[in-house]
Amino acid sequence: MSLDSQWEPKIVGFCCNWCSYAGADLAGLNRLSYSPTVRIVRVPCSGRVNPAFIIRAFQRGADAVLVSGCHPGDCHYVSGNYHARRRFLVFKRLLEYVGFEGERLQVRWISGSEGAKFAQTVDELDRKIKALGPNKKMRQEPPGFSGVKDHEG
Amino acid sequence: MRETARQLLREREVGLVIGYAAGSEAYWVTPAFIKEEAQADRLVWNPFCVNSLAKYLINYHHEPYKVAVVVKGCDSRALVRLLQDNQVQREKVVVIGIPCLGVVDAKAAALKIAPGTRILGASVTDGEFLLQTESGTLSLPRGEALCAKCRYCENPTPVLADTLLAEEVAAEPAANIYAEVREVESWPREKRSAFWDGHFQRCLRCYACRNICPACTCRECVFDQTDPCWVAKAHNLSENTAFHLIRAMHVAGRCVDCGECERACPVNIPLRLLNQKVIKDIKELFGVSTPGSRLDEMPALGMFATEDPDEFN
Amino acid sequence: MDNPLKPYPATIVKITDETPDVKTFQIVFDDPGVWDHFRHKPGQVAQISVFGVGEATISITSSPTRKGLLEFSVKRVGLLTGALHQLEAGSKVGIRGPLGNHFPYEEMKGSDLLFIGGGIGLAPLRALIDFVLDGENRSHYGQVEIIYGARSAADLCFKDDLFNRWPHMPGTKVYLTIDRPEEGWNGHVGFVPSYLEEISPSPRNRFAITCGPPVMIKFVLSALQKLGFPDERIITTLEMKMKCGVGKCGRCNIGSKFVCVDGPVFYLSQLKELPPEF
Amino acid sequence: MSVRDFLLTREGLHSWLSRLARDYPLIAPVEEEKGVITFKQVGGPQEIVFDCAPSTLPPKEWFLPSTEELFAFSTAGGGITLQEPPGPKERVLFGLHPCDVRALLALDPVFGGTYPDPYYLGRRKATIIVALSCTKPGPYCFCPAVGGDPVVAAGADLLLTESGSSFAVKAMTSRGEEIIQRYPGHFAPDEEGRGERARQELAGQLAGMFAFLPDLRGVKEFLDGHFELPYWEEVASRCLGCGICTYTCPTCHCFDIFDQSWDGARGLRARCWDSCMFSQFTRMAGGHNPRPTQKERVRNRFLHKLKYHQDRYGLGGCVGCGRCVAKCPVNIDIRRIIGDLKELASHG
Repeated sequence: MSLDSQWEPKIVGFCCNWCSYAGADLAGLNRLSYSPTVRIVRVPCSGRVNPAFIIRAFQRGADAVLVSGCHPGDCHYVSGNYHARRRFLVFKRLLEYVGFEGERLQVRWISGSEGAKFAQTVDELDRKIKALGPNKKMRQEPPGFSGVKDHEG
Repeated sequence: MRETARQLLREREVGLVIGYAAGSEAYWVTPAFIKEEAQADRLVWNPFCVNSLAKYLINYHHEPYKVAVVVKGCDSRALVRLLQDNQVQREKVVVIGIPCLGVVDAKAAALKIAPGTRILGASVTDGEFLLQTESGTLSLPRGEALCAKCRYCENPTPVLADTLLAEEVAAEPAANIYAEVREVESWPREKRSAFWDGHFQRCLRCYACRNICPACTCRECVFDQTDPCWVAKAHNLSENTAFHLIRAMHVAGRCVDCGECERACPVNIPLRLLNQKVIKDIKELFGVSTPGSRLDEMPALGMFATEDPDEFN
Repeated sequence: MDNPLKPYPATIVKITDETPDVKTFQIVFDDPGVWDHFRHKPGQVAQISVFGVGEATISITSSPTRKGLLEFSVKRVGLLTGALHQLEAGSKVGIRGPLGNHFPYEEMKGSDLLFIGGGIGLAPLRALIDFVLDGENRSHYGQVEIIYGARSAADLCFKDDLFNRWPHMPGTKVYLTIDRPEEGWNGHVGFVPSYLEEISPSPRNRFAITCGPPVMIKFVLSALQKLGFPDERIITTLEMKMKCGVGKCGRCNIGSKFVCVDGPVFYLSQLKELPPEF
Repeated sequence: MSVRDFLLTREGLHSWLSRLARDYPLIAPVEEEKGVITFKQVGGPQEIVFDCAPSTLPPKEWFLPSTEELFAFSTAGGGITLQEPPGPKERVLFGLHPCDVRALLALDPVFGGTYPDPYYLGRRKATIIVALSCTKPGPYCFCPAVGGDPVVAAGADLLLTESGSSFAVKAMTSRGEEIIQRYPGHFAPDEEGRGERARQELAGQLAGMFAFLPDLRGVKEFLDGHFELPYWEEVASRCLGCGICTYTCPTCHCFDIFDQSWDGARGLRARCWDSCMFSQFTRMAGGHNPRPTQKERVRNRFLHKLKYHQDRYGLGGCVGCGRCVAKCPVNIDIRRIIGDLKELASHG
């Protein structure tokens, strides 16, 4: 399908303000090029990332979600990322259990000095998602005229 | 049980006893809220007492009096969770524990017991549930009639009780509790996806699973909020899936595996299979027990250990 | 209305700040032909749509004698009213209606009228006040008295009407009160029901029409009964959560009655027949 | 006078249903999941569950979908454009039991009346209803107690009644007659009144088969005079406040209206089922709630079934299908409620 050939992945990156967002910044400052398919949402902490955010991203057309925070032990709020670690170990398994490709949710610890790691993580994810193709699970179409259909199909 | 309830009410130790009363069919019971000694005769205990009554305690936390509640082993885990969350104050509840040999799945029983039948008495043996009815004794083979959640029981005896109404029942040696979860895990991704899609698309969003759940105690539920609106009111596969995933994560580490959500579901969505997946994973990952088994073990996702497994480097 | 759930496209032409949390929206239909079907009567309500957010039931505060426009005074309390407050003149909205019953203005002819309002509750009364004061209608009605109160002077709605217009109309009196004393306020201080008892209007040949917060309505109704007003001459208009506005969605029932189609205007004699679920 | 009674063999029924499924969207009860029977579009008779008594969910979904688009909107170009979805195609709904047909008759005045609802009425008009007499009542059925009859389906276009190895077919409307004429060769005229005899015989057999028929006499009159009853507190103390009873009820019609839009510029307005059992149902934006506790909500539901609907439309609000009885997780059983109210009434 012609649409498919034009398809570019959409990746939503939830980056913690204190480490990973700074890491992304550093990647930019160092003129490291990384895939433009990632859209970054700055969050105060990886611990702030509610599974509902990730679900909403998939519903609205994300092909992958990257959650990125400070390395364990380095959390600006002491333990936010430790909580996030437990939460996402469970949530990722749950997503796979109901039929998501596990690769579509990536969690990575990236510090403010790891610009290269940020660029590399995004590129790697972009490659994986290009191989997987668009996400269809839970995806919604924008409600509007195109959405009008007879209930009985 | 009736005598215990009478005594508690007579001596004014409690203002209310929450137990079971006979239901409108032989295989159903209905929660009973007994405030007067004379009403205690309405209480019953039989193999159809499947409902978990612990959550009703929340409705009475403003009352000046103590409340007594009848709990089975699985229900006692729910009570522990409510105590841990300070939803219920320990000094305001009297726990009437009933060691339990397993309860009957009403859906299975309904196929065997004619409507309108009255149960006069019941007993449980290793192999069957024996029911005395007006027209003789009826046997329900354990293999067919036992509730799915009782096929392996971690706590036949309540983990917490002020009075036990029977001899303690020893837990069976650990079996492969999560065999069904492992079965689903072993399927190819497409099959898992189709399986859950098939179930979730059927969801009516009646919220019975949430309302009956002892882990769901929020004053304002995220699913009732309109701003922000994390799950739209529309009933469709995407929103229904969002509902079930968010719910599974909200009760992760707090779900006590009482199976009430699955029992309440009017369209037979295997919700226990979803929640058990999370329980199995948190047990394996963080070495915790089934939530509610121990009063001193707080919910797994509310705490952490620096040495937790890490897959995110 | 071939589809009672489909709104008419309309445009906000003017927005007036009444109080810190009440704005009045002047709205006209995009298709002037709609006025041929949309003939409202004082006391009726309409559903205002903010597309993408939803709908809310709002009483029409302009009198049908003011042709070619509709006015709605809206207090910011929730999602939809919040969104409405964000809009500017020129914004597009939808209007569905007119819905519900109306004040019995025919039956009131020849009588004195006593209006008792609190806060945003003056909005539905205003449609009837202007209706009886406008043009030749005025000759059909006797004395018009308006008792109105709000939490503070700033919370009084329709200040222009209250201070500059209505008091100067023939046979019209306006009594204002605020809940607590404040600097610069020389008028009456106290709650509406007690002010009503102070003024003590005669029930003779007079209709009392009241609207306000539920607790105010409750005390006003009992004050009116104490003053000797018969139940058939005490009229109130009720607010309930509504969605469809046409008697189908099932949430605004009080007993067997739906506020959206059988109300919102009720005589006290009717309210007394209904269960106390409002 | 045209013949209105026909006979159809079992094979004839199957071949007719196959033809119907080719010519129309054919909607019939299917076992969607073990133990869950719902009305779905089918490809042929092999998918249909013929002896469900009654289905897990009522067929109301086909008239009042659980989520339904009312219109799409777009604010592109400065104005507002509203576009309504196309009306449904003509379709055949097969296998409704008489209680379900009666439930539609109870819904009709709600969606008709002064403000006719084009969505519901459009679906109603587009639907040919082929009802099926009950051959045995379900365990919680009590339609005779609320004025129903398991072999009478006024409101259907055709009524089929199983009789031995064949089916008696009664055309109840001209639309029913037309559909019979459209499939010549399937239906044999029933000139000897065999169908009528079959229905009477079945009615006689069924009469004694209902396990529990509550006695409604005097209950409405009692409720007319007694709004405030401590009894409702007892019922409410058990109630979970979920929507099972209302969502499985064939006559519950409450809905919510909401908008869906990602950018505010284009989107949908839709409605979806809502339930008077939910605490948010009547809660207003300012926080006031006229039915603040489960007691008021439970009372509202039962009064709606036993009084309000009758007051407003002159029709019973409960058709005795027993679905809420079957599914309530805490065994709040309307048959018992009626019995309890009856007893309260007799004690003054």
